[in-house]
Amino acid sequence: MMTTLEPLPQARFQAGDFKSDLKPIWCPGCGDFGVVTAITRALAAIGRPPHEIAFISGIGCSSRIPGYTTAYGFNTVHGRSLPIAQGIKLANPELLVLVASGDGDGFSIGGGHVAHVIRRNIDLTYIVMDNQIYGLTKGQLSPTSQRGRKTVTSSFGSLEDPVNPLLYVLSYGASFVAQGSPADMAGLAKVIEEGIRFPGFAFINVQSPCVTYGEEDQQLKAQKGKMQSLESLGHDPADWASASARAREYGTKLYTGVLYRNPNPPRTYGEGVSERQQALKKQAVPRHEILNRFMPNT
Amino acid sequence: MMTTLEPLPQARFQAGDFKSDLKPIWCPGCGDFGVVTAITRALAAIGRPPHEIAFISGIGCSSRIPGYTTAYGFNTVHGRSLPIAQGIKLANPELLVLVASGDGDGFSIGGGHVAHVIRRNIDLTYIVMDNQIYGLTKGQLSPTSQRGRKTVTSSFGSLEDPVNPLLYVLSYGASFVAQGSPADMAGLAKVIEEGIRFPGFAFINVQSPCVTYGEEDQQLKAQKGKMQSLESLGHDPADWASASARAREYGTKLYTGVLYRNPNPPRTYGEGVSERQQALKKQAVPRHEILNRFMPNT
Amino acid sequence: MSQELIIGIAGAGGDGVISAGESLITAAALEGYHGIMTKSFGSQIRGGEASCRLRLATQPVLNPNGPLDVAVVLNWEDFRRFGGELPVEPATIVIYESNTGVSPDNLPLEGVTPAEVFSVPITEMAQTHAGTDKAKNIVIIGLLAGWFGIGRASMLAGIRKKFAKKGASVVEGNVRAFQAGLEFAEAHPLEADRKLAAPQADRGAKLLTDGNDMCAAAAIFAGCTFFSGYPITPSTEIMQFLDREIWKYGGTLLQAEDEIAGIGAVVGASFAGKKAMTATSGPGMSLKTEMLGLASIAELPLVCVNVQRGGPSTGMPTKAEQSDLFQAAFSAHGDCLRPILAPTSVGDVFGITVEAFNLAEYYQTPVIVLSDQEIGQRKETVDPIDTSAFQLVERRRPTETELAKYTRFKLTESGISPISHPGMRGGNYLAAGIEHNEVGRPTASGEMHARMNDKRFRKFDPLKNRRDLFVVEGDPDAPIGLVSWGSVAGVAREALRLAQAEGLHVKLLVPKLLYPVVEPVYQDFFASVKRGLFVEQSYQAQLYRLVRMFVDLPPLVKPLAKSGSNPIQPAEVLERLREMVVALQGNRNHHQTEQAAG
Amino acid sequence: MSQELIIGIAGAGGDGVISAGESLITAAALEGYHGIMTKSFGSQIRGGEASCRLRLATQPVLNPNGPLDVAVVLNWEDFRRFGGELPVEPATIVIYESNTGVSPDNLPLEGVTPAEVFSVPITEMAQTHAGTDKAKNIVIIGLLAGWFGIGRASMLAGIRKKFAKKGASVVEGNVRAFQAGLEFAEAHPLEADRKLAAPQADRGAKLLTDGNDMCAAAAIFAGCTFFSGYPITPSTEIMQFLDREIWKYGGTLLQAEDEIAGIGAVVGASFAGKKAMTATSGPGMSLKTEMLGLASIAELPLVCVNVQRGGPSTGMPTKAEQSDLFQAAFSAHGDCLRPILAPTSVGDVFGITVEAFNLAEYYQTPVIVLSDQEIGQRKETVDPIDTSAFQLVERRRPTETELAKYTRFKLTESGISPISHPGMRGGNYLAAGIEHNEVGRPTASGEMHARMNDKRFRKFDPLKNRRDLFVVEGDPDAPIGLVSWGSVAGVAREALRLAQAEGLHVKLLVPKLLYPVVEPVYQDFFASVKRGLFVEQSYQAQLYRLVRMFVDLPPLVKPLAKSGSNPIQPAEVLERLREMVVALQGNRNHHQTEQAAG
Ligand SMILES: Cc1ncc(C[n+]2csc(CCOP(=O)(O)OP(=O)(O)O)c2C)c(N)n1
Ligand SMILES: Cc1ncc(C[n+]2csc(CCOP(=O)(O)OP(=O)(O)O)c2C)c(N)n1
Ligand code: SF4
Ligand code: SF4
Ligand SMILES: [Mg+2]
Ligand SMILES: [Mg+2]
Repeated sequence: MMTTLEPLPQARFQAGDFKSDLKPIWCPGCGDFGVVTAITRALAAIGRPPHEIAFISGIGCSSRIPGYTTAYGFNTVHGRSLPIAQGIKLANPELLVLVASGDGDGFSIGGGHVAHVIRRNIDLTYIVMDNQIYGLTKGQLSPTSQRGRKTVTSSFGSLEDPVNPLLYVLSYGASFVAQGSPADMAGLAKVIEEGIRFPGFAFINVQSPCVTYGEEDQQLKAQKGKMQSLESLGHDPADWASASARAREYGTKLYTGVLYRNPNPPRTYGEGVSERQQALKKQAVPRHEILNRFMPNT
Repeated sequence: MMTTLEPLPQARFQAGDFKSDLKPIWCPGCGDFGVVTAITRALAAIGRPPHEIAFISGIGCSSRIPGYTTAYGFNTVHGRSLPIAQGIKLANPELLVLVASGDGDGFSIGGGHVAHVIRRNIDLTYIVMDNQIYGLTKGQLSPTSQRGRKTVTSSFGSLEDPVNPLLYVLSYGASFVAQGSPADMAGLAKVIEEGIRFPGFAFINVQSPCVTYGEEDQQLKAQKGKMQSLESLGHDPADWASASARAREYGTKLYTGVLYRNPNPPRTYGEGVSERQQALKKQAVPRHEILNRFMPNT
Repeated sequence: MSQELIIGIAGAGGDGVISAGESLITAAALEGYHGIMTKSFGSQIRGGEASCRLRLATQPVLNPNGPLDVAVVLNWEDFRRFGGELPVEPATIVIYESNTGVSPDNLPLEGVTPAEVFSVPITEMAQTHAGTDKAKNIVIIGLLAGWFGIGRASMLAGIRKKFAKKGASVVEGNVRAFQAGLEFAEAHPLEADRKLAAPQADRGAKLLTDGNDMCAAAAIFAGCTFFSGYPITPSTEIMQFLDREIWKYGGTLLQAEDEIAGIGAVVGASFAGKKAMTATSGPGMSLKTEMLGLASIAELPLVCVNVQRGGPSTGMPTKAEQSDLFQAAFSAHGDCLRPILAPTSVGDVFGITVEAFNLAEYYQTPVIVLSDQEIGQRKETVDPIDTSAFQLVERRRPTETELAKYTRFKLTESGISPISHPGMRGGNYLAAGIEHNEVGRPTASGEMHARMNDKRFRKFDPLKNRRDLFVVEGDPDAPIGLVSWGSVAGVAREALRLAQAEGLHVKLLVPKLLYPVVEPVYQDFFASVKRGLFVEQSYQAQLYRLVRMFVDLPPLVKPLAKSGSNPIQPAEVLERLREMVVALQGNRNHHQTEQAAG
Repeated sequence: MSQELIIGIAGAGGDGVISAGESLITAAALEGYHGIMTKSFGSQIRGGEASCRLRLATQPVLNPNGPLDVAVVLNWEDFRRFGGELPVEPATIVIYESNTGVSPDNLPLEGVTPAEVFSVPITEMAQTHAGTDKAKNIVIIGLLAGWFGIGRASMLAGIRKKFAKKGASVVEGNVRAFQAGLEFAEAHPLEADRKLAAPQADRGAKLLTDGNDMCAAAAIFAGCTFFSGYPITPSTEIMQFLDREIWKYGGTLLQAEDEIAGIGAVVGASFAGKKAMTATSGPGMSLKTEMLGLASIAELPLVCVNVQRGGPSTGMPTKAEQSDLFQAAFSAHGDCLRPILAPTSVGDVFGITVEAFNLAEYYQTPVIVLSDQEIGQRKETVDPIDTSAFQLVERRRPTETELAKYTRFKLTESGISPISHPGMRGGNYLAAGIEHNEVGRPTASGEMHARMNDKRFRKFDPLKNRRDLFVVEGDPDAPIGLVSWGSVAGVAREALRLAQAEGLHVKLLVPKLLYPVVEPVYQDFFASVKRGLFVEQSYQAQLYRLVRMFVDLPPLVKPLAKSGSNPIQPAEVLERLREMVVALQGNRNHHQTEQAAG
């Protein structure tokens, strides 16, 4: 079981090294094209070879992304990318583990897992392509669709408030929270790179338009007009309260950049594990003697 | 299918009218005894007869509560009380629907449902008995157990931060959020009553000690020393930001009373439904003519 | 004149292929033809290849498959992508877009020379007459109306109606495009007359819909007032239809956060006394497992529709398969039984769905309806249904006397107990997933558990008499028997017809109630049978195995089973039937020889 | 002298009943006796009634049940709550706490007069000698040591060790209490000598543990380095044991937020190249369904243990049942096959768990281990296991050459393909729940789907040769055959011994590999069989039905199946065997008569 985990000597990567030759089957103009580009750029900057990267997703248009990269990919089942990714990271902490999801995959069916990977602070980079719609299944209501929105499953308008991904993850205690859009490719690649470099769980919400079922004001062009860079606003990413106040504007404002970066992030689960493994190693009896545990004891 | 949903004429109830003759099998001294008492008191004050109340729970020591009342009870499966309760409320909006859960039932396995009933603003009263432990299964780590806590499944200490139920539900947009403890019976009965009267989803976190697997500082006696009534602190329940700041102190401070009450709660899902039903009623073809929909149309 | 016409049309996503097919089948339905139309797409959401196939006939159409009488090719690359789904044979007439630049005597069709070939400047005609590429589909229906005589008048009326909102000039442009198609066809007559014969005179216009919409409509008819589910291909249209309709009937729909919550809300609505339904496909079924068990032990009625697709796991979401039968019967832990029904056609979906509600309410149980992608999404003509022939069943509610001392899980002789619901005074009880005694209180008594298990199984005994949920066709004494279910039953029926036409002595059993296995029906059916086949679209031959659990089948009854997305052809079944006949005759001769020698 | 002793002790939660039982079985194990101890509690978490039963013997103990030789009653109300679990018979010796105020000749035991009755002032003796009520259990073990001759020396040593930390005076008090018990027994000798005979000389001390701990230890032995699960009775102890141990081996444990996440993390760890396991019980299994399907199509090894309890739904969490077999085989949608193994005793759990890892890794598949509440939680003596006799299997990793052009799902002859994992250069591939081609890319080709289904089934063919996973006992030519599995197999084996002792001509088949059904084993076994019984603890006789799917059983082979928590007794099986013998003889006579007449 030979594994090569150190960066290859002198290896310098181009974004193209991370793009596979599988042709995307997204609709022409889909925002996800930009997201895969931004991810491959970020990976090139990071410099880890593709085989040391595990790229996990659920099911959805967005979840096709791993197949378009050269990393080890796992296109799992709908809503369960995080539990699986967490198993991978804990089983082999040396890997760089990326997770891709959609608004439905991540915050509807998969919503129950988010809080828990975050409070464990598993060192994953979690990229959600938020297009406010179910793309793959052809246009149903998504948890980030606005109240009142009409879709094929809300013919008379949605009766519920949308999920607020940014506010949720902040409340779960995420230490790195950012937002980007393929309308600003450089900025998107940069927050993804920062997220990967962040030692602990990193969340990146990407406003990735669905050109087929999305609404006009969610398309790249409209986004370009709306986007506000947090940096340019003088936002202090170390300030949780102000991050939370801005997060509450999700749906009305479109901030890009790093919303929150915890200056004192809690220990990751992985750190705890390896410390414990070290501390207890000496106590191990050989595996084949484990049954001695059951010798009755006077 | 005769249903009697109006309050019975002149009916005046005592707490005892809501207590069933099934003997609780909780450990002597368990906090949940106080919770069932507080609930029955609140129900007596509300004045709806038991048969108009549906009391739903999952699985856990706490989830045994419905069986100890005279309401229609449904002790469902672990973690799924909210989806089921929501089906009941939407199917018959006239019912008073209470939901009981534990910290594990509600925020571990059931955690994925909370955000969604809240953003739909389903008119339920959700009471979580938070004892920071898995009682029924005999003392495993719970999502509200403190980091470092040793239990039978965390022999060397928990490696993860706890869930923050108060902050989570605030971020989900809950319009009524309160906390209580059986150490303050009157206060607990009062917030439950307020929660029931609140027109929309109401969340009540109850610090209900587990005397068998709980820690010393979570017992009623310790709580009595720690409890701080929000009212006495001059807390303004209409102020989301201050509610959220206090919620962040969960685990270190023990506030009781109403933490947040939205002065402008969003419309409930049920309101949206009945408005829609009214508006569309006229368009209904008789059920037996529904197939005419499929007459091909030139 | 033909009694039947199979048309395949393929092109790129924007070519209007599907819309052409829909115009055709609508016209056919209006004129009283029978027909089935299936669609197929590439894996792209938009802009990939698209195709449809229509089978129109004067007699009921049992199965959408078969070689094409007509192939309409807008683009050769896209057409060829559909491979075996659009099979061109020597008898096929090929119509293709001239601008593909292919010469009629050098078509890119491996080794087949079609009967006739027409190169038609479809795009050019659309532009000339309607001023837009978008009218290509109109030109196509004009061509087909001209050559095959389907629905000229109704298609014209359809065009007028469809474009009315866009103004007179658009309408007229499209009418001209249609006429141009017609005239082209008239100017280039077919060598042999392949026009569809007139529809059977006694039948009027037919309904036209797909299995998913039919299922939703049946739910409305059955009195369903609560639906909750989560989108998943190929079942989502059921929720979409209900979202447009259910509110009108005082009902409620909830798009849940996942399949667990979806069926959870349905369990809740049922507890609250309402008829409730959810619908999903394989992966969703796998998530609903725990709730199905809860509904079984709490004895709560509900209908759960599974529009099957290829599995396991995410599998093949847009392809039909019959591989979720084992799961439908056995997914939940513990001993429990829930009835499983399967429709065999779009029309059948109506009765089966209504029956599912009836069984659910009567037996206080979840009922699974196993539809599949093909039935769910194919458009099919349906003879008008007399809804007054259907009875609706309500759950057994407690009487006033019973409420005086209410016993929710009373161990009655039938196993069916009175069921109250919140709001009913005196009916208060504790429902639970925990084993309980007669009044619903938790119990750890092994004896009570045994009695309750027994009750929960015994109550289904009357299902053993439901012969009406089985179709037997062919010669009752035949020594050769076919069994088939769901959409594939149509293939088996077609094979039966072909075999009968050849004078073969065969019969067919189509169970619509798949589980519990009704032993007597199979025993009777197999009494005369020496050889037979279970024809199914699953690797494991799931119905064959399921029936074996309860019925001793004759040793030479075997499965003819294939993984999904590999359509079983009637011809293939026929071939096997012929082999069996030969084998049987061989045996008989052999016997006779032996006897003669003995 | 006896070869066997069955002891039942019951009292209130704080009475030390369990701890008395544990001291006894520990002493017995140390001295080389065989034994099984089961515990039972009321539904309260604390303060309810508690009981234990011990069966100690010089020969292997196959089953914990049977009428009591000794009943120790601390409190009549609590004792009676256990009803049939602690059956007093005329041969039973009853020892009870004097302060219950009951007179020895008027015991509250309906209609039974026990062989001997001793009223013992247990509490008083504890107080007098140890100064505390808490020493009641020490008095009890003293009494039992005295009357039945079990482990005097080792019990004394145990007491000294247990109380060492509490100081000399506590130790001495307890030693005095033990002596007092001993002396009371010596002062009141039994009428008949019921002392346990000496253990078999050639056997030394035995291991002592329960099935859950054994399973966890076996996982460590097998090289498991990742566990994730969610607490659920009666399986949680597996996670609890691993939480104490796995880190020492560089492993990781994660208490997940639910069962889906638990198996999800395991799927992830397996993808990452590690041996990984999860454990749960019925409701948890129902939630793991979708992930099991994913692991099957992505061909990822993992072990999933189900410690079965009474179902359906929440059912009876603390009672054993064998009703999750159907689910284990068929819960996931689509066509897929995953092996199912079932241990028959605590000792057996070791080999079965190791085998589960081996099959998982070899066949790249999820493997289900079906344990049950009884095996999982009963304490049992186990003969020392020679771990060097076990081989450990690793998954088939790609060679350097294969990595040069890596084909993850290569359609090899065996169906087994090389599997890489992240970190392995050149092994990069896309795993998916979607149907895929050989390199792992999504496909919608029906042909590829058929080939992949075939590969995923075919690869298990070698399992058909695993006769070592079946135990056949008794006369190979017997016309009467029993089949049984899991914990109930012990009952069947005991019945077989009894039948053989009566000279009945019977045999027994115990499959430990339940699925896939290994047809040849059953065919061989049933070749000589005219009548037979499947002995199982489920309402539906799930193994019987499962086997029928694949094997033509002789018509007179039937199930003897009961819902959980209704223990099947060896005597009952024996009775049925006798009936079958009579029926067969009747038949034979009948035949002979006929022939004579013919
Ligand atoms: C268990 C399960 N339920 C439902 C589905 C169907 N499904 C696939 S993707 C999807 C949602 C897609 O929306 P989103 O996650 O927002 O991704 P997008 O396609 O918009 O990128 C659904 C409902 C499934 N595959 N599995
Ligand atoms: C699907 C499923 N998983 C696990 C369990 C086992 N289980 C029952 S209650 C419980 C947790 C109890 O903890 P909590 O919800 O905090 O309630 P408490 O007993 O502390 O009141 C667990 C894990 C179950 N019954 N069903
Ligand atoms: S449907 Fe929307 S999200 Fe999916 S590929 Fe097309 S544009 Fe992208
Ligand atoms: S275990 Fe804890 S929560 Fe459960 S009944 Fe006992 S004290 Fe209460
Ligand atoms: Mg989306
Ligand atoms: Mg708890």
